[in-house]
Amino acid sequence: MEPDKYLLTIVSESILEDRMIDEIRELGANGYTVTDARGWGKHGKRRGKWQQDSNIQIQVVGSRELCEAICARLKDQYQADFGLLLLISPVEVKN
Amino acid sequence: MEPDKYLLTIVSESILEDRMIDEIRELGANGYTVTDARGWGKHGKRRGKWQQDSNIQIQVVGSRELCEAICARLKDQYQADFGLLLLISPVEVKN
Amino acid sequence: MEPDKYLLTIVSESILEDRMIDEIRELGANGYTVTDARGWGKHGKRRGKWQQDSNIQIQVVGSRELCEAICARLKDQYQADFGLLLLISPVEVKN
Amino acid sequence: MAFEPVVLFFLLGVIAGLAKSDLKIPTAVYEALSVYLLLAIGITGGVKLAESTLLPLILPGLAILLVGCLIPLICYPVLQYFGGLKRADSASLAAHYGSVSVVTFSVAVAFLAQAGLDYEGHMVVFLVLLEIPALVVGILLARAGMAGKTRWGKTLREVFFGKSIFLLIGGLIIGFAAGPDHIGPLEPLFFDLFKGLLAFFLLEMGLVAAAKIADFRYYGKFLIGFAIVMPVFSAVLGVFLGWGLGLSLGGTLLLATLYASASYIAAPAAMRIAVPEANPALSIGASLGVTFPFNIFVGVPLYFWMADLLYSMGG
Amino acid sequence: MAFEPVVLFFLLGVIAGLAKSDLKIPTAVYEALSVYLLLAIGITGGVKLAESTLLPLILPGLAILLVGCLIPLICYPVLQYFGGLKRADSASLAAHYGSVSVVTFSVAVAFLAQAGLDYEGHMVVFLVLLEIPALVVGILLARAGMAGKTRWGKTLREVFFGKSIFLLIGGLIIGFAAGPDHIGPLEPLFFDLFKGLLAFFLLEMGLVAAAKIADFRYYGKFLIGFAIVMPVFSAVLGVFLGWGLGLSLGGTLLLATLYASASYIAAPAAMRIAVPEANPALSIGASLGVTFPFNIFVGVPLYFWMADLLYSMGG
Amino acid sequence: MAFEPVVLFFLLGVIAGLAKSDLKIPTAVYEALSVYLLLAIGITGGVKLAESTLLPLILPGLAILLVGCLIPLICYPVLQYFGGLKRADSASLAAHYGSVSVVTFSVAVAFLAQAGLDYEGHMVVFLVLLEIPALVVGILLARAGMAGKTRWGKTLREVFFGKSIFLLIGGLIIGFAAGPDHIGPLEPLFFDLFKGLLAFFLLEMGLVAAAKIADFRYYGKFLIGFAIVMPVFSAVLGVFLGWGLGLSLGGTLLLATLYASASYIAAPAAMRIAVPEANPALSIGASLGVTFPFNIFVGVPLYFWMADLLYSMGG
Ligand SMILES: Nc1ncnc2c1ncn2[C@@H]1O[C@H](COP(=O)(O)O)[C@@H](O)[C@H]1O
Ligand SMILES: Nc1ncnc2c1ncn2[C@@H]1O[C@H](COP(=O)(O)O)[C@@H](O)[C@H]1O
Ligand SMILES: Nc1ncnc2c1ncn2[C@@H]1O[C@H](COP(=O)(O)O)[C@@H](O)[C@H]1O
Ligand code: NA
Ligand code: NA
Ligand code: NA
Repeated sequence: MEPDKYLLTIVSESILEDRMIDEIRELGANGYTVTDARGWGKHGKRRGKWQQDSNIQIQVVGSRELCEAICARLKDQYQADFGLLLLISPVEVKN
Repeated sequence: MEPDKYLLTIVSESILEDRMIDEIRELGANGYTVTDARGWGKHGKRRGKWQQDSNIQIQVVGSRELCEAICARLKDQYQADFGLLLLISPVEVKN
Repeated sequence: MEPDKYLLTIVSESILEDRMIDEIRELGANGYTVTDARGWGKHGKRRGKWQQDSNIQIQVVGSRELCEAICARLKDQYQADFGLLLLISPVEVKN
Repeated sequence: MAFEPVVLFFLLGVIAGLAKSDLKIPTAVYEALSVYLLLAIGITGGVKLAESTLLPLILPGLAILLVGCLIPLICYPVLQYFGGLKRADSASLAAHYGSVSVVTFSVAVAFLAQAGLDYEGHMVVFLVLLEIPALVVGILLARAGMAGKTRWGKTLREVFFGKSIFLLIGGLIIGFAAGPDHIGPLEPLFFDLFKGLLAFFLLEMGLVAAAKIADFRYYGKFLIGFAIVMPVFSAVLGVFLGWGLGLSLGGTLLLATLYASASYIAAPAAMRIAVPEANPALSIGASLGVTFPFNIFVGVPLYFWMADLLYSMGG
Repeated sequence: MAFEPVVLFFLLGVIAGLAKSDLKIPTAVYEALSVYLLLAIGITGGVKLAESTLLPLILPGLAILLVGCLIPLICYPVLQYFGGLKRADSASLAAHYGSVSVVTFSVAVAFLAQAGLDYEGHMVVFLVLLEIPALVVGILLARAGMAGKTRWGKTLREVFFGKSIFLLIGGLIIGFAAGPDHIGPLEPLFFDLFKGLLAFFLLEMGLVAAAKIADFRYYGKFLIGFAIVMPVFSAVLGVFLGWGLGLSLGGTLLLATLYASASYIAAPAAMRIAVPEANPALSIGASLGVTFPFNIFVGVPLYFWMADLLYSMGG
Repeated sequence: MAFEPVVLFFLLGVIAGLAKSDLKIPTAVYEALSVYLLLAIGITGGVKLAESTLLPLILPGLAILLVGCLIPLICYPVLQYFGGLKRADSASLAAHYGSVSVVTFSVAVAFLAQAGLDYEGHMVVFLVLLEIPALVVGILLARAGMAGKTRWGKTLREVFFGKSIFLLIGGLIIGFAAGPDHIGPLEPLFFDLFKGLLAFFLLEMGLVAAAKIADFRYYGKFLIGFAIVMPVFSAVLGVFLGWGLGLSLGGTLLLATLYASASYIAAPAAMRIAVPEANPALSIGASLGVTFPFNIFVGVPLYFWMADLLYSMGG
């Protein structure tokens, strides 16, 4: 029951999965969860039909600083050329 | 870092994916994310074995008004005959 | 538009799906949603390649008490031997 | 009588499902196999059609369609007045039982192959044709006398471009265009593997059906009775019509099976769109949980026995 | 010596995995293929059984099972006292090494086909039977002297209705029921494609195993040694037993391979339920990351060489 | 002229996609089939290679590669100066059109089989070799005169361990190692089913391509023209080169098809990593939405007609 944890939700392109995860671990996260997704945004429709055309959703639970640091890094690296959505919301971790 | 954004989470039946997305775009969303799901609720167990029996989870990030408008529309259109769950929570968009 | 609902998000091992769902229903939830996931945490990397190595994410919307009761039960039953993450956050249910 | 091992795979799946085995066939494989079966049936029929003449089929075809429209019209009042079901549910069930099941048809085809009997290639054309009128009749029944909010456009597109009809017709055309001369390289996949992949598919269907079979006590006696008696009644119509039209014994079995079978792919999808207020659990439960197993284990041999009897008496 | 190209597919998968290639075989296909392999092995065995008499198999069967129970009983003290592993981990590993690997068995079957040797059909029955006692022994070892919270009910259901045993037994029964007479239409899928689909599956297994192979330095020297020496030791038992029981050379190779192989489907699933406090990374790492590759590349040819030697010496 | 029914499956998929049918082929199956096709093409080539001598291939091989490097160098200025495209987009498109499409190649192979013509086994080697230089040229074009932040390491690994090249090379080696003697048991899967599974894959490709074809008005006239004229131009190069090098008529058709085809698996993946600022919708749209359908319906027969003409005149 730690206080002040945040949930960072990243939606981006499937081909970036391994790279993003390396960066997330590098920045000190102690866990992450990935699910497959599809969607539509500024970079057009991503139908999820094949890897080139699919999204992933990565969730990381951690401190405010960690979440901000990950956002800053991913924004800097990928925002210009890849589909990207970054969301933060507070959560209670119960274990 | 826009203020006052909300995350709308819709859980409903897979066959409605295309229809709901048309309505969400019509109401002015500028993006959405879909994942496949299964579940159980008032309309019985949906095992995710085939399309008829699967759920989808649609997430839309937008203003309060947009989220409320989508909820109102979907509730009106599908609540009576289809499995439906509509959730809203505040989020910070970091990009 | 009921007040004071909470979203409980559980991330754990796929082989526990049926068992956890039985317990969740037993404790009085009136619905749940499951999606497939992969991830990494204290129990190592779970690549999602086969059932033994996959995670699931279970979401339950309900009262504070229900969410706490489910957390307590699952923590007691599975925390020691299985990968487990339990998160609670407030949501507005719109239908 | 011919013993057809493929049905054992269905049984295996049902047992696994009821015993809560961790055996799972991924959805993706289930869907790919259903695409395969529809295409294979269509192609087989198309190749057979390319070898036959179409003109003399028009009149018998009309008769077959007419009886096909009759079946939902008989189901509907039975369900509504004897079963006490709601209008929408009666109409939806009528559409399911008027429509046909491709897998049941495939089991009958396998049964004929095992028994060494041939059949008319254009039976596959009827498989396609019979899917449609029953759905239309069902929707009309549900909508009759209601504020006309039927989404006919969407519904008809759902029917014709729904994967069942679309793949059957597409397969028919491809098979017809290729004909026996060019189909050769496609044979290993679409002909030789048919039985094996049907067996695999039946295993999956068993897993899916297990859940419906388990819910069985909730259906009520009337619905269970309907799901067994109606197919037999429809099969009797089919046996007499096939015999009257001078079909081969194999063709008559297939016609009886078509009438007797209930849809659980095309009809649920179309009805969910066109008659959303009908409860899908009811119609899928009856057609997949009761009628399908009944047909493959008891129905097909029974209809064969009936047809054989009539042919040996009347023939 | 027979060269079996299917193992190259495993190598290809391992290389792709280690090189972090974007090659991915979807989980759904992996699972469907494992269902296929289990069914195909079962059906093949069942058809062979239908051609043989069962009664004279009971005594040799008992001997084979007895030695099968012995193996985990030998593993356990070795792991606990020499390896210094915890009770639960020792018991879980003992169960993995006492149990068997269907894919290793399949590679040995492919090896025999390549070498042009036949084998006794009932070896598949032993494949099924040998899965079970080792798991039970493993659970008993883990629970001995503990507050008895063993979920035997759940565990036994997990074992018998776990997909491995369930599909093997189901396949055996279907193959037996169909017999050589009715199996014909299923042959293209379950017999002709077996080697090719095994190759495809090995490609996927290589991808999965790569991760375990990469973790290999964390296992410690003892565990790696165990994962290589134990199979060879078990294979020696198998070679002598097979020879003593008068099995054919092919049958003896299969028996040796069964003893030498370690489970990575049935055992992990059962142990996770019955002995959850055991670390699954340890046992899957050893069985999939070390023993499986060792067996298919070195073991099977080695065991064949040993058996051949004994048969040519011993007459 | 040979009529090849497999292309009808592509058409069926496109129609389903445009009509928004609920027909879906699961991603998992799509990916598994693409692995299968790459492996099967590789293995077939490897077996053919095992029967031929490699040395005399070096010089013609170099010529084929040289022309392969030329194609993106021609595309780039055309796209940049006539089309007014950005540097990155021009380079990425050049790489796509210099690289090759395995499925287009497969359709040409199927076309030859239908026409009863043989071809040189080492064409598959060129299929592999031609994938690479175009990608490298494309990256160099994009990066020329820029602050050198090219991730060559990552990109080359992406290319060589990207699944296309990796599986083709892996298949080549396995086919070569097994040779005609040991390939037998793999034939039912990798040879006999090839046409059927290609048909199935084309159905899926049609569904995927439909979305790109629908976006077609947004591409602009220039890009559409380029996507049709460029392949024909490249094919002419291929026809003359093949004829000049003394290839068989079948081999020349395959060479022309290789040059004419545009990548939509390997190139998009590599370009997304190496030149992320290029818009992937543009290059996939052109190659999958225009060039691919053009090639399989019009191109392959056209190139064959051109080659045949040259051979009958020049030969
Ligand atoms: N407003 C939004 N709501 C939900 N998901 C979004 C939204 N915008 C973008 N996304 C997701 O993020 C991915 C990349 O976004 P973009 O960079 O805008 O193309 C999209 O493919 C969607 O899956
Ligand atoms: N209390 C709940 N918590 C989480 N998910 C729910 C809940 N109720 C319903 N759902 C999801 O929403 C779908 C449709 O709900 P219903 O209309 O209640 O059948 C279900 O299949 C579940 O996936
Ligand atoms: N900090 C985290 N952020 C997001 N997901 C996590 C985190 N920690 C654990 N998880 C997820 O929970 C699963 C089990 O966690 P663990 O028990 O720590 O191994 C992991 O496989 C992840 O999918
Ligand atoms: Na019917
Ligand atoms: Na063993
Ligand atoms: Na090219």
